[in-house]
Amino acid sequence: MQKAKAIELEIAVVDGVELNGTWNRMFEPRVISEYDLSVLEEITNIPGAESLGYCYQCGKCTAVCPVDSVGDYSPRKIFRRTQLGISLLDSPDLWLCTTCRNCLRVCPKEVNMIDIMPAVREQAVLEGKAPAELLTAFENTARYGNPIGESARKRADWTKTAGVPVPVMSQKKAPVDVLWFVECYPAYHPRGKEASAALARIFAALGVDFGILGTEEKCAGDSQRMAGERGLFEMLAEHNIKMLSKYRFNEIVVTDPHAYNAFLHEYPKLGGEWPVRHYTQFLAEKLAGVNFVKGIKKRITFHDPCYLGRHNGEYEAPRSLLRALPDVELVEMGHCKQTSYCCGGGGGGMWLDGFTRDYASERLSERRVKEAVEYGAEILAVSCPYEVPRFEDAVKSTGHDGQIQVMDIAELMAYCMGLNEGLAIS
Amino acid sequence: MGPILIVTESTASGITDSTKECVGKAKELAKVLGTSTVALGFGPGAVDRLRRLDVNKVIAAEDGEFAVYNPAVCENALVQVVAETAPFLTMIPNTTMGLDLGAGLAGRNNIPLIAYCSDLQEQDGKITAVSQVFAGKLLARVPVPGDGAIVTVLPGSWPTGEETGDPVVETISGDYSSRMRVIRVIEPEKGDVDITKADILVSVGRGIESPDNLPLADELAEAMGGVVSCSRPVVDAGWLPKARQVGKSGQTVKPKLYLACGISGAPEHLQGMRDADLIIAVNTDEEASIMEAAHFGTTVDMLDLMPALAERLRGG
Amino acid sequence: MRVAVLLKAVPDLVEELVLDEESGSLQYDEMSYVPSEWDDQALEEALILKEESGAQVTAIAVSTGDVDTMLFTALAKGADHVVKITGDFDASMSNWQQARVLSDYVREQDFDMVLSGVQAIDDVDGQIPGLVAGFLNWPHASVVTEVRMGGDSKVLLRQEYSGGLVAEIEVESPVVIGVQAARKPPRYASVAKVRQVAKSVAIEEVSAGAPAGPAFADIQFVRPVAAGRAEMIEGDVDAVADRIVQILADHNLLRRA
Amino acid sequence: MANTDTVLIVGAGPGGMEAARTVAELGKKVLLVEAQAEIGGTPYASYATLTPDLQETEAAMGHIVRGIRHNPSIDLRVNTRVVKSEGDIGAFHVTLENPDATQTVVEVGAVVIATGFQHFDPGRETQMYGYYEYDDVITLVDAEAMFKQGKIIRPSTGQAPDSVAFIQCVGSRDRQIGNKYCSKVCCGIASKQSIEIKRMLPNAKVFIFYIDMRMYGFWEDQIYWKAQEEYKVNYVRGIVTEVIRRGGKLLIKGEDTTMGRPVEVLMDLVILSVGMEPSKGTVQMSKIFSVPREEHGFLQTVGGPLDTVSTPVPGIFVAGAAAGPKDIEDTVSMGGAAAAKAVGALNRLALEV
Repeated sequence: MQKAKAIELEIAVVDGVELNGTWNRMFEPRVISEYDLSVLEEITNIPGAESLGYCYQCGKCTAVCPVDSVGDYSPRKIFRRTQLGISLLDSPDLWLCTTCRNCLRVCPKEVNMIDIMPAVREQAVLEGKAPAELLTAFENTARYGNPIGESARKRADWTKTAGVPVPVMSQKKAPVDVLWFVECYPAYHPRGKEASAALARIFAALGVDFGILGTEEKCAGDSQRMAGERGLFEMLAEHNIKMLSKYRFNEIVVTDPHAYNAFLHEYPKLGGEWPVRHYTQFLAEKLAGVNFVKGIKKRITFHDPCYLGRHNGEYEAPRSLLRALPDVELVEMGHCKQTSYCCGGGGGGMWLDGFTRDYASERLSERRVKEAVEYGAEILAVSCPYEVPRFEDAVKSTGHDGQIQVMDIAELMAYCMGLNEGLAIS
Repeated sequence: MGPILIVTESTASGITDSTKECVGKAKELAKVLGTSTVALGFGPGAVDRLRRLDVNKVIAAEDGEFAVYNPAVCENALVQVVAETAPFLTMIPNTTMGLDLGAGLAGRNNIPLIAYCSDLQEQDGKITAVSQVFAGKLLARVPVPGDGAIVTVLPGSWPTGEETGDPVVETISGDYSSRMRVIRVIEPEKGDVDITKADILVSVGRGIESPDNLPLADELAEAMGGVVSCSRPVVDAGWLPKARQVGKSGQTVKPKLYLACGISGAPEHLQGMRDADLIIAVNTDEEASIMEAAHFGTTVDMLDLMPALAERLRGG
Repeated sequence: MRVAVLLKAVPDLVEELVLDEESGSLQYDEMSYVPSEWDDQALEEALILKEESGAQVTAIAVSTGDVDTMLFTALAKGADHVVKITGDFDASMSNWQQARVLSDYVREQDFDMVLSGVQAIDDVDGQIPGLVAGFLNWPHASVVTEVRMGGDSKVLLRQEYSGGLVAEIEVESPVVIGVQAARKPPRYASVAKVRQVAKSVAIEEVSAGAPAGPAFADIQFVRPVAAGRAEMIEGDVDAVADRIVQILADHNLLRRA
Repeated sequence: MANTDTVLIVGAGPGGMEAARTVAELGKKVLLVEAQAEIGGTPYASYATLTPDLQETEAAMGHIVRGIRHNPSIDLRVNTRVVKSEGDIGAFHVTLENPDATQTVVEVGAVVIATGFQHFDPGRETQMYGYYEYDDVITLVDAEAMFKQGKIIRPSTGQAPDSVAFIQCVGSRDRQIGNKYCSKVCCGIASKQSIEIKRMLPNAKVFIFYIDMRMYGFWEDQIYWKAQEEYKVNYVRGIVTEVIRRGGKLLIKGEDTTMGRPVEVLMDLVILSVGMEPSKGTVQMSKIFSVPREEHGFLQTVGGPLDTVSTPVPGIFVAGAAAGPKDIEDTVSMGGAAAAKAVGALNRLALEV
C-alpha cells in the first residue's frame, strides 16, 4: 500500500507562532480535489516545452530513465505531477534530468525532454529558482570561461605536463590540420589533464598537425545550455566562434562529447560551422598507422557517453580503439550503446551533485560502476571528461577500490603505444 | 608626539586577548618612541577592568549610554577622546568594534586608517604597519605617516601583554547620544554547529574508516576548541550530517586551522577549504593531493594521532 | 525609502596577483576585476528590502575601470537605477578616495540608507562604508547580517560579534551599513537578462573631480612566506603530536586557560 | 418460382444506403424500407459531425441521401416497416406495413438487414450517473444535438461550461448490465467532441476519464493525439463512478489510477459516453427473419472474422451495427459486402433455375 507522504514546511506560522520542522508536520492530501491545468498550460506554453503535454502515460520512459532507477522520477511522472498542478518550475524534478536522451529514444509520443528541460530551466533561472551550486557553476563560467572557477589564464597550463609540444594557435601563426578544442575538465581537472597529456602524446606520435586555442578557448557551454543558461551559452559560443574564426584549420577535434554536440548542432546556428569529430572518431580512422608496443591483459568495458552515443549516434569509434589495444578483452555491460545509462554528469548534473543527493538513493555513477563490476570489468574505459572523476569517486564510494580502474581511452591507447609509462595499470 | 591610544574591548569573561596584545605592543612602541600609552574602555565596570592594564592612563566611559556596546555612541566618545588626546597611533582590535570605530573615526577626523594589521614594526623611530590585503594573499608594508594613523589589529598578531600596570584612571561623561539604539543582544544558541563560523576545524575523511571512530574526532575537536567537519564520503555514508560537509557541494570554510584527517584532497574538497589560514594534513599517503594544499603534513595513522594530540591539548 | 548600494570591483584572486618584487608595487594592468563579494551581499540585502518594503535601490560605482557589467548585473537583479561616477580615476584609486567621491555624491542625493560590503580586500583601509559614514557624519554599523524597515523612518539591523553574539539595533535614517552577509545568498542574474538590460537601459554618469585626502606614501607589497607543498612532519605518533602542538602554539591556536 | 431480381434492404442508414447503391450498381432492383420518415440513419439524424475527420454530417452524407432518393433502381419506402416474412432465398414473401397502416406483401430474392443500434440508456440499473436527476449530465447524443445548434451549454443555466468531463464506457464492458463488449466508437467520439468543445470554448477545461483509450487504427493520431496535443484535452486514466450535485456544480468521484489517488473534482458539465445496444428494429428483424442473435444480442453471422455479413439463414445478410458495434467505416464496408453477397446469391440462383 502506498501511504500518503508527510510534508513539513521549513517554517509555518500558526496564530502568529512560528512552528518549524516536525511541529508543522502534515500529510499530503490524499484526494485529488482539483486539476489545476493552469500549471500544465504555463509549462507547455514555454517555447520548447510544448511536447510535455503530449504524454499519454504509457510509462516506457520510466523503465529506461536512469534517474528513476535511483529515485522517483521520470518524464511520465513529471507530466502527471504537472497535470495535477505541481509546477515543474518549483519542483526538484526540474534539476534531476541529466538529458541522457534514453526516454526520448523510447517515447512513442516524442515527449522531448532534451528540449523541455533547457526551456523550462531557463525560465526557472530567470525566476531565480535554480539550485545555488548550479548558479555557482554558471557564475564561474561567465567569469572564468570554465565552470570550475579556475583561472582563465591557466587554461593551457596542462600542456607543460604533456612532454610534447602542444602548439597554441596564437603563437603558431600558421594553419593547422586539426584544431583541438580541449574543453574545461581536460584543461583543469587533474585526471582530465592526464588524459589531455596522453592525447597530446598520441597526436605527436601520429604526426598530427594540430593546435589548441589555449587561453583563447572558453567552455563550449553545451551543458550550461541544457541546464538553463542559454544566454551564457550564446555568449560563450560567440566568443569561441570569434576566436576560431581567426585561424585556419581543416577540422575541429574535441575531447568532450558535450562540446561535440555543441559544434555539431548549436554553433552552426550561431554562424560557427566547421567539420568536427570526437577524438575517438579521429583516432579510429588513424588506427592503421598506430604502433602498439605493449598490451593490457585486462577485461575492459566501455561506458557510452550520452552525448556521443544516443545524442549523436557514435558507438563504434571508441570500441574500435579499445578492440585494437593488444591483449584487451572487451566486455559489454547490460546497458550499453543505445541503452547505456548516464553517469549523472550531463545536463548540468555535473554541478548538481549536492542537490541531487537529497533525491536519489545513490549516484548514477555508482550504479554504473556496480554494473561494470557485475559484468566482470577490471577497467572502465570512458571517453567523456566528466566521467573519470565521477566514476573514480564512485569506485571508492561503492567500495570497489582496487577492483576496477577508470581510464580515458586516450590514456589506455597512449599506454599501449608506449607513451604513458606513468600510467599504473594494476 | 601624541600617545598611543588603545581602544579596549571586553566580553563577559573580561578584556579580550586581542586588546591585551595591543597593550603589549603599544607599550613596546611607546618605549622606543618616547611616548605614553592610553587605554579607552567602554561600559559599566570599565574602570575595574582596566585598572591593572600596563598602560600609563586609562579613560573609562561607564555611563548609561555605554551599558551595551553601541557603535555610534562609542564612536562619538572616541572622536572626542581622540580630539582631546591627539594620539599618534590609535589601535583597535580588528573585530566588529574595530570595523565600526576605525573607519568611522578615520572619516570623521580625517586620519589615515590601516586595517587588517598583523604587525607594527619600528626602525629608526619610524613605524611600519603590516596589513593583510587581498584576503591575506599579499602583505602591505605601510609606513605610518608622521601625523599618525589608526590601525585595526587582527587578533593573534602578538603575544598578550601582562596586567601588571597601575595607570592613572580617568572617567569621562557627556552627551554621546546617537540616532542609533541597541534593542537587545542575543546569545548564540547552544548546540548549533555552523562549521563556517568555527575557527578550528577537525575535518575527517574516508580515513575515519567507521562511524565508531568518530568520537576520536569529537574528543580532539573539543580539546582544541574546534568543531568536527568532514569530506563528502563521510556524509554520503550517513556518518555525519550534510551541514558538516566541506567542499564544492558542501560548505566553504576559512578557519584559522583546518586539520584534515584521512582526507585525500579531491579538487572538489580543496575548493571548500583551501583558504584556511593554516592547514595540517594527516594522511598515510604522502602523495595525496591534500599535501599540495597543506602547510604541514604527516603520514602517521590519524586514528593513533587524534587521541595522542587530544591528550596533549587537554593536559596543556 | 531610497537605498544606495555602493559597489566596487576588486582584483580577482583566482588570478595570480602580479607583483614587481623589486619595488613591491602591484601590476594593476595584469589584474582582472570582479565585484567585491561583500558588495554583492549588500546589493542582495537591498533587493530583499525592496521586495519587502518597496525601497528604491540605486547601485553606484566609481569608474576605476570597467564597472558597466557590474552595474548592468545590478539592474538585471532588480536595482531600480544605476550610477557611474566618472573622472580621472584608475584601478589604483584608494578606498579613501573612492569613499570621498561616493560620499560627495550621496550627500547631494536624498538617500535614506547606504549599504556596502563590510570589507574591500584590495586596500589597506579595507572598508568603504565606515569611511563614507565618517565623511557624511552619519551613524554607521559594520558586520551587519540583516536590514529591515522599522516604523517612522527607522531601520532595524542585526550586527554580529565574535562568538556568535548578535545585537538588534534600531537607527533613525539616514544611516550607513557595512554588510557582512545578506539574509539569502545573492541572487543570480542570467546572462541573457544582463545582456538584454545592457541593450535597453542606460547607466547614469556623474562626473567628479579627483579627491584629496590622506594617502600613504611608499606602500610596499610582499608575499607572505609561501606555503607551497606541505612541510612533512617526520617521526612517530608522539613526535608528530608534539610538533603539532608546537605549531598550534606558534600560530596562537592553543586554547588559553 | 424464384424472384432473382430484387433485394430487400431493411434500414436506410449508412449501411443500408451503401447496400442499396451497390445492389443498384450491380444491376438488381432494390426495395429499401425505412421505418423513419427520413433516411440516413443515426449519424445523419443525431450527429453534427463525423468521426474521425470531423466533417459536417450534412456535407459528408447529404449527396448520398439525395442519390438514394433519385436512384431509379431504388424503390425507397419511408415510414414503412417490415412486419412479416415467409419463404426462402429467391422467394421471400415479406409483409410491409405502409405509412397508412395498410399492408402490402412483396416478393424479394434476398434480404440485407441494416437496422443498426440504439444508444445505451444511462439511467439503467447500476449506472448511477444521475442522467435523469441532473440537467448537466448529458450523453454524447445530447451533446451532438447542441453541436448541431452550434453551441455547447450547461442545460441548467444556459451558460457555457468552464469544465467538462467525459465519462467513458457508460453501458459498455460491464458484465452486470449484460454488455460485456466494448462499443468501439465512444473513445473516438468523445475525443472528437472534446475537440469540438475546445474549438467553441478554448478556455474550457476538458477531461476524458477512461479505463483504456480504444483508438482503432488511424483514430489514434487523427483524434486522440490531436485532441491531446493540439487541443490540450486532458486524459485521466480511471473511471468516474459517482456524480452528485454540490452547489451549482457536479462533483464527480473516481480514482486517478495513474497517481493511485482518489479524485473528487467539481465539473460544470458531464458527458456520458454511452455505448451501443442492438436497436429495437434489429431485435424485431431477428424474429421476423428467424436470424438468431449471438451472445451479446446482435444478429449472428456465420463466418467469424472471415465473413462478416452472412447470417445462418440463406439469402439473408446483415450490415453495420445490427451485427455488433461498428463505426461508419465498418458499416459502409459491410453494406457493400452484404450487397455483393446478396446479388451473388441471386445470380447463382438464376443460373440454377
